[in-house]
Amino acid sequence: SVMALSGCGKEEAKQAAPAPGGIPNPLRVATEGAYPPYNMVDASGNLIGFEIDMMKDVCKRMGTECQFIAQAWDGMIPALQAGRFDAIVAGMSITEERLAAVDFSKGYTTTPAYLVSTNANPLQEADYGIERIDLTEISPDEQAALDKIKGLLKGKVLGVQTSTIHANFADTYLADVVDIRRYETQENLALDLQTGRVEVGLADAITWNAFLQRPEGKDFSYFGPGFDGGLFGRGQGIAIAKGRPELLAALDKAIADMKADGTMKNLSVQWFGFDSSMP
Amino acid sequence: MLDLLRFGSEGWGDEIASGAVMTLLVAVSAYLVGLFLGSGAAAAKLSGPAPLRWLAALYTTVVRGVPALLVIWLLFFGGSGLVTWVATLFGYGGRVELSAFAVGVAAVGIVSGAYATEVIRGAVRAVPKGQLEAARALGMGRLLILRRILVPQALRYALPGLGNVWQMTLKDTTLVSVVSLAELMRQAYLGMQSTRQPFLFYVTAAILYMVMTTCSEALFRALSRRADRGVRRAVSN
Amino acid sequence: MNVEMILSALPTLFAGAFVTVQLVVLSLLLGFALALAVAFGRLSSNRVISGITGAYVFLFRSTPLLVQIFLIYYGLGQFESIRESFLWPVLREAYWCAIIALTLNTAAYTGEILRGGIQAIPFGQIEAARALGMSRPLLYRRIVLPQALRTILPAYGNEMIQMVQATSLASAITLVELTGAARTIASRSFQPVEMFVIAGALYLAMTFVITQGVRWAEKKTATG
Amino acid sequence: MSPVPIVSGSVPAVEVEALHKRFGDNEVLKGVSLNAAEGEVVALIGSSGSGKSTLLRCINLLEIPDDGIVRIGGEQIAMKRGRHGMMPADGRQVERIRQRCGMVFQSFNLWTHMTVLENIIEAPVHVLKQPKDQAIAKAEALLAKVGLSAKRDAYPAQMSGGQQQRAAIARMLAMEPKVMLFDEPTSALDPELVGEVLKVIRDLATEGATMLIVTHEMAFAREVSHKVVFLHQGRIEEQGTPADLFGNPKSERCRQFLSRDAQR
Amino acid sequence: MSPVPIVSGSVPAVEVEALHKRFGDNEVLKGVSLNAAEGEVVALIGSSGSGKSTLLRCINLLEIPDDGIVRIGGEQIAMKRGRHGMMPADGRQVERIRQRCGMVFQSFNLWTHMTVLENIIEAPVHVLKQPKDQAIAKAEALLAKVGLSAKRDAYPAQMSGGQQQRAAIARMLAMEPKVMLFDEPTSALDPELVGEVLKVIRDLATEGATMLIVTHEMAFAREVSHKVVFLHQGRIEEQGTPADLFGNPKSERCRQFLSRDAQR
Ligand SMILES: Nc1ncnc2c1ncn2[C@@H]1O[C@H](COP(=O)(O)OP(=O)(O)OP(=O)(O)O)[C@@H](O)[C@H]1O
Ligand SMILES: Nc1ncnc2c1ncn2[C@@H]1O[C@H](COP(=O)(O)OP(=O)(O)OP(=O)(O)O)[C@@H](O)[C@H]1O
Ligand SMILES: [Mg+2]
Ligand SMILES: [Mg+2]
Repeated sequence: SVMALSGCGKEEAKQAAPAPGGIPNPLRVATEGAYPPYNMVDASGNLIGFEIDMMKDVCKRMGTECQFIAQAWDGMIPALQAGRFDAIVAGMSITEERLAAVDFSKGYTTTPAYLVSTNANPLQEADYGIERIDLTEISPDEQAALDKIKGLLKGKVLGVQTSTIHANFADTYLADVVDIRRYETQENLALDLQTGRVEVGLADAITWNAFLQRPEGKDFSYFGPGFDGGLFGRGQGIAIAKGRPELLAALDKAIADMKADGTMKNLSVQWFGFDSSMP
Repeated sequence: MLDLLRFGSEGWGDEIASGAVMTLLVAVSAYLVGLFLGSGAAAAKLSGPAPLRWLAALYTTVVRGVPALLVIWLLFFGGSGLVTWVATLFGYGGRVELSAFAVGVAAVGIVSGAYATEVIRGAVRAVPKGQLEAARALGMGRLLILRRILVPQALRYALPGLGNVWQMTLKDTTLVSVVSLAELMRQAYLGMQSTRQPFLFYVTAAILYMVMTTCSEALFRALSRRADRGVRRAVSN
Repeated sequence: MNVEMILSALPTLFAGAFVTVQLVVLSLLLGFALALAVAFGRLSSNRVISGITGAYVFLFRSTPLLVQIFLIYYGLGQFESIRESFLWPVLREAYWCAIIALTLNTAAYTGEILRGGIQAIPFGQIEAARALGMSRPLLYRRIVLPQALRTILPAYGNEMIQMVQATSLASAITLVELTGAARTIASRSFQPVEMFVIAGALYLAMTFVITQGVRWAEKKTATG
Repeated sequence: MSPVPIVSGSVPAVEVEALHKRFGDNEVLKGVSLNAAEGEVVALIGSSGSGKSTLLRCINLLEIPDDGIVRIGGEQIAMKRGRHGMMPADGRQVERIRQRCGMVFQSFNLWTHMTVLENIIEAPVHVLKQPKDQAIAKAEALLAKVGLSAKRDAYPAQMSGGQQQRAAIARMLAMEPKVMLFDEPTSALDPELVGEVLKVIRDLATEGATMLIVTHEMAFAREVSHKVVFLHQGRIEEQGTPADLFGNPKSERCRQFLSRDAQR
Repeated sequence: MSPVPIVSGSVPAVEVEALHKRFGDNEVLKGVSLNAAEGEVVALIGSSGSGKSTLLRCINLLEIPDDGIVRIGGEQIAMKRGRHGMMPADGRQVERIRQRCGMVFQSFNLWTHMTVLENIIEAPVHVLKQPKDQAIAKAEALLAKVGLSAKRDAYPAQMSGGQQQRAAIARMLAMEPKVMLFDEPTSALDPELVGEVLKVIRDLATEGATMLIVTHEMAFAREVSHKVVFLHQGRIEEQGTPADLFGNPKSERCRQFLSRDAQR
């Protein structure tokens, strides 16, 4: 994959004619199938994962049928705009950039972002004095911790996954002190942590958990506080083409209901091992 | 670990195999499209009227100039619109959806054709003039000369270059996963992400690609041997 | 379209384009030198040499370039012994890994093209040179290569253009060349379309330079 | 020995009028006019570079003349003004005329990807649509005639110069053209084979074929032709019967050209 | 006219002993032995396919003989047993010998990517390391000698057959070889030019060059050579002075071969 033209072709965003009531039946849902445990494919080629279970429930609540389409990440947003399907459920974070191209439902999951380095790194020993930094409104304590982190990271190489909220965070808060390396996949970032080409990595907790639990990850640990809110604040949502208010409202209602009756939490515990559903 | 590659519902073997078949289908069809386009564009460049020559030059420059992925996207998202528009001209009302396969083949074929154009053009230029003159002097028509003299002789010069284009086409098929075609690389990627066994799946995919290229190399070598009949070589291998 | 934003992005894009040009030029130069060796190796009557070069060509033509870049960048980095060797200062850098991968890749393809061009030279042309007592190196330098280069120009033009495209894969190993720069700005500025249009235009410009160069060379080597 | 008498001379089989041809600045043909009656054998002589090959090539339109008229069997080749000067108006007509008007090249131009036999049957089978076995039978007869039966399945690269030249002659004869253009058909042949070719040409002339033969061998020209044409610097300097032209050349230039030969 | 007297004949300049060469099943040379003294001009005649070109090509190792010995200026070309039969033991030696032993090909083989002048100076400048301007001066003199000054900057594809042949002769002469192999050097030349070439060859012979000339023109062979060799089916059937061989051929086959020529 050479270029990610997400957001391209706004002018061709003519959707298929909306069904009566704005909810198509079946609802064509695109997912990547390669982002466990959010969505993945089992050995017989079936889509499974947290989002698949969640979306089936959402569809049921909306009184329609889900029809899943496995689609590579790169073409998703343009294909949505071209009307090839009605929704994307693919662990897609809600960002300003994407909001310019598509609409998002309310967020359904969120996970804090963490920095990771080798166990032997002096960064592990430092005292940061705080567990979480909420970027929505930064308190003096949080600002102090942030400054301390920037001081310690000065001149180091930081790896992030390209075009993610973590990359945005690094660009916004750390660009002046670190050398940012961008990776296509989280796997590659992990590999370069092992070779030592990057000293520090930044990603979300679910991704790190998967790495730290594997044998290759045994020499690595989190350090410093977790980050959420602000840039990270909106979590993952269902993307739909712009100009479909009925569908958006129905999705939002279904998600809110699932949060309210605990379904979302149960699914999260079942797939992630902890509750990462958004309040 | 190799259990993962079993066929049936427990293993990934059938998925990978179907991906390989899809890759081959797309690659072969696209290559044929490319050869067709390439021959046409090469003919235009070599001896077409000015407008056709310019068109062919535009085609090869632009298509080789932008990333292949972009060509695929343009066709995928613009292609349906275009076909629909053409269909309305002929009085058809509804929206025409192009199949992902057609779009993938067309896109990869268009890219492949742009490269094939140059290979074919160079090969035709390399055929000694006397060989064609002898055919003309016997009253052979353009098509007959093309079929009986020019193509067999140009093949000698074109085969190595066309082999390169085939290799490129085969690898460009990985791009069609963006139009939701489940080709080999995509299936391997899915399997790898879902099982967290990157090594197994990448090696499997690589071996399958190599099997395909080995077979096609053998085919090209056989073609070369046939095309080179009667050639006396000072440099041989 | 935000003109100011685009203007502010231009320096980064041009810096990226400069890296791309470096990658293209360096790997094409090195690759061509290696390709000559590969072509001669393939044509050698020594079975060991032709076998080894044949295997090399097969390996690099039959696997995707991305995989080759990954193997050189991530794969070699896996080995403790390499990380401790004198090679590491070079292999540590994405820049040199990209150049190595691109060079090895283009050398395989170019070697194949060259071999075809060399074999296509009419028998008599080489005999005439032999009969005048030319040594093998002289024969190759003065007769074989000039004639081979003339016939392979279009095919080699293809290869050069593909190298321009291929450099974009270097962004996969964190190198900020033209595509990488465009992506970085795009994800920050929320104006992807403009960025990619500009990047696309720059790529097109490089391709155009190459096609014109090939045309010029073809004209210059035309002989009646 | 002298050439066979001309069988029929009513309509000129080949007519060339005021033919001009230039390559860049170099005007190679400067207004050449020439007739050959049906069954007539015309020998073209002249020094190297005088335009003999170019004249033959213009007659069957392998080279497009810049000006002038060519008629084959009374049929004028229609020309029109094209992108780069003149060009034939009707491609079909040119093909038809070329079928009736065979040529043997100075450099043979046998197709390198075909054996001798394949070279010979190619045009009869694909242009004249003769059945393949019939074409093969005829090709074998022709190969025997030029003494090449043993080389039937050899590729051109495996043959000696003289063998290639004979194969090229056989390839042309297989089309049974009414008009034949020979560009130095005996240059690679030894005296014995020259004699054979001479015999073949005589036979063909008796059967009514018209021939234009470029040659450097004056003895051959004298024996084979009804008319000898001396070309000098793109112009016809002199023409006449062999007896006249060789015996009593009128122009200074022609005398000089022939004197070298007489010395030997 | 008869050839110039041989200047020196002490050491044979070319010696061939029991040369054998086969292509597949076809034995083309069946044990040929041949001597040429320094300054001697040997004409090789024989029918098409008799192995004349192959013999010349074996002498400067363009074709590797299957068996036999070749000595140039007393130096024997060392051979060894290779993967596919015999091969030269020392590439350097072969190169050195080829520099002293020039060849003009039946099909000229001018390099298509160079102009005539470039073709001629190529080997003197790059093989003999002559200064370029000196090589050019000599090339121009040679071009004038063969009447090609006007074609100095033309590419081979833009030249007539005879012009190419003369350029090929000039290319060989520029190397000033001691031994010269000509494969039908006059096939594309008119009588006038044949006379010129004859003159050139005489001059060279006076200067001590040894020449082996394949030719189909008996008159030319008679005038140019000290010795005529008649090759038949891969064997030397007869050799002798021109006067003897042409005047009084001993073998039946040779008589027959020559009779055709005499008839004319
Ligand atoms: N490369 C080759 N492969 C197979 N056979 C060959 C090859 N070269 C020559 N021959 C055969 O060897 C024989 C002798 O060829 P050669 O060229 O020596 O003849 P020649 O005496 O020069 O004849 P000509 O006067 O026609 O040139 C011919 O029968 C020819 O077909
Ligand atoms: N394609 C070409 N481009 C430029 N000049 C050419 C071309 N073909 C021929 N000429 C020139 O035209 C002139 C006549 O050439 P042509 O081949 O007709 O001569 P010719 O009479 O056949 O000579 P020869 O007896 O040597 O074959 C020559 O001076 C030649 O250099
Ligand atoms: Mg001529
Ligand atoms: Mg010969």
